Amino acid sequence: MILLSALGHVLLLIGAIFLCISGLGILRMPDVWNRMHAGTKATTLGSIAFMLGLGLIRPEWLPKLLVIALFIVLTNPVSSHALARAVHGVPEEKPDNLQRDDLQEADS
Amino acid sequence: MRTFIAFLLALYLVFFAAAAFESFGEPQGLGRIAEHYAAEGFEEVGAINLVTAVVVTYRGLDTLGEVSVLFTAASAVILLLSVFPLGKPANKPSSIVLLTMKVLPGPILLFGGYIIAHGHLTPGGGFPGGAVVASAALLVLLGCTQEVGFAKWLTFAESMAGFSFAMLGFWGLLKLGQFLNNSVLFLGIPGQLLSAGIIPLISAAIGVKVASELSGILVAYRCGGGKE
Amino acid sequence: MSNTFSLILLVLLGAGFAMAFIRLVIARTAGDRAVALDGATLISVDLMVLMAFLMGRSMLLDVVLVYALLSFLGVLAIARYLEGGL
Amino acid sequence: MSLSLVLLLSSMGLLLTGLVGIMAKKHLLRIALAFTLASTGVNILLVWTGYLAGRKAPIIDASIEEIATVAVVDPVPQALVLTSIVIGVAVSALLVVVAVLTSRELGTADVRRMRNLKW
Repeated sequence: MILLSALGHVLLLIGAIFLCISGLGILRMPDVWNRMHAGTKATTLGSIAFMLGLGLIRPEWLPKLLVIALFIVLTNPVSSHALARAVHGVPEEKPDNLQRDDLQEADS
Repeated sequence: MRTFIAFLLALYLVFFAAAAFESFGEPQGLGRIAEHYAAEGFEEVGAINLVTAVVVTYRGLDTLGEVSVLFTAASAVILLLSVFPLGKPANKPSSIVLLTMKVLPGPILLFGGYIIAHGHLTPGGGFPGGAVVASAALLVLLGCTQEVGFAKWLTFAESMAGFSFAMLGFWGLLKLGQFLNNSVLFLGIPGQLLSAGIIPLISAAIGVKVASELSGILVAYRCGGGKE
Repeated sequence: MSNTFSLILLVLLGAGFAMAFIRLVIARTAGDRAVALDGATLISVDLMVLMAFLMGRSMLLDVVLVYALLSFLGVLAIARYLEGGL
Repeated sequence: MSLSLVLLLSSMGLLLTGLVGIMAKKHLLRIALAFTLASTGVNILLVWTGYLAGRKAPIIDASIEEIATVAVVDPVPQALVLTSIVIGVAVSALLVVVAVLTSRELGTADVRRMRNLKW
């Protein structure tokens, strides 16, 4: 029991650090694609770790927290994907050092 | 300049309002009516959630009026959009988004039903649950490129929900001589799902009504009002 | 959960949310703003879960789920609008 | 700085922003947006009138140990706000429809250029 609670605390700390870093990435990354990278992957991992950690500390909350985590896992990549396709059509969002553009070739 | 004058004017209005509110002074406790609700509502109504108890039973007549205000606004939107349709062609979303729009509305509907059914136990009830159900409709409409199938059922569901709300009120009037009396059904043990008299039924009626009106607005935005 | 630990968590999440929100304010294009909004709402979902935990009321998790659902739909609607799908 | 003051200040700020937007902006959709901001401020103000420091949400479950009259905040403003939010959504939907149709009819969404509204 103590062990599970300690593991929960560690997971909580990991999740919070990941969320903080993703906020930093959203603020500091150079262009919109990098910011999307920071704002999606790090927040998804951080949210899962956060929910799992809280669920280990308080086991009777685990089902609802797992539902929230499942919802985030299902929806967060989809919204980020739709945003990426939307931003792809905007010319001024194109990064300067673009090497190849697979979506452009697939569309044309 | 224009913004500055508007800012001064708005500042005057807001300070006036703030002064009026400050003159009430810091409240020391609940008011007389709220104290009655907090003290007696648990036994009188049998609902844990006092907000739902106030919305559905104590102020149930007001809620009936507010639902009709909502109905008026929604029908104005639908009327305007069916006379002047927005009518814009939409492109197809990508396949990942399309798959999400097939998979996710089911769980969202389930969650909306959960919120509506637990209106007397958790923060929720007819209004938020109806909004969640309407968000499932929004998810379907974001992906569709032509007319949707559920649009022709919305009017029927909306009128049936309004009718049953009024009928539940008249049931109390006939049986106990009081419109929307909660004790026409058994009150049960507070805290269980099947308790609190007719609150779950009225929550369901409000939920269906709000959901069908909000999705009616969304369908009208998307497809131009429908064919009346 | 001790007091200090919850304070650390609150500060970390609050700093993340504040940084994402600054990007939301200073962004130049609409897509940029939508990306920042996506990140900020996800961080605030975790902040709300932490608040519910500190208050000790599990019913507040329903509110969190509704908030997550509405923020997802909002970002998806913005994306579809920018794509020309609305 | 208490939570009550935070609620009051944020509601006043939203109300101020909304009123300035309604009066000073020229684009119809921005006016509609400012209207929703102002209505959010009013909703928070209504919640603030029922707020009592240190009390909990008015749901009587196991986490409330004392008698309910000294443990919960006022439920009546929250019930008002619950209905007012949904009605605000419908009203702003109506506002947006009127704005879009007006701008299409007159060819502009700028309030200053709408000459033939004066009759």
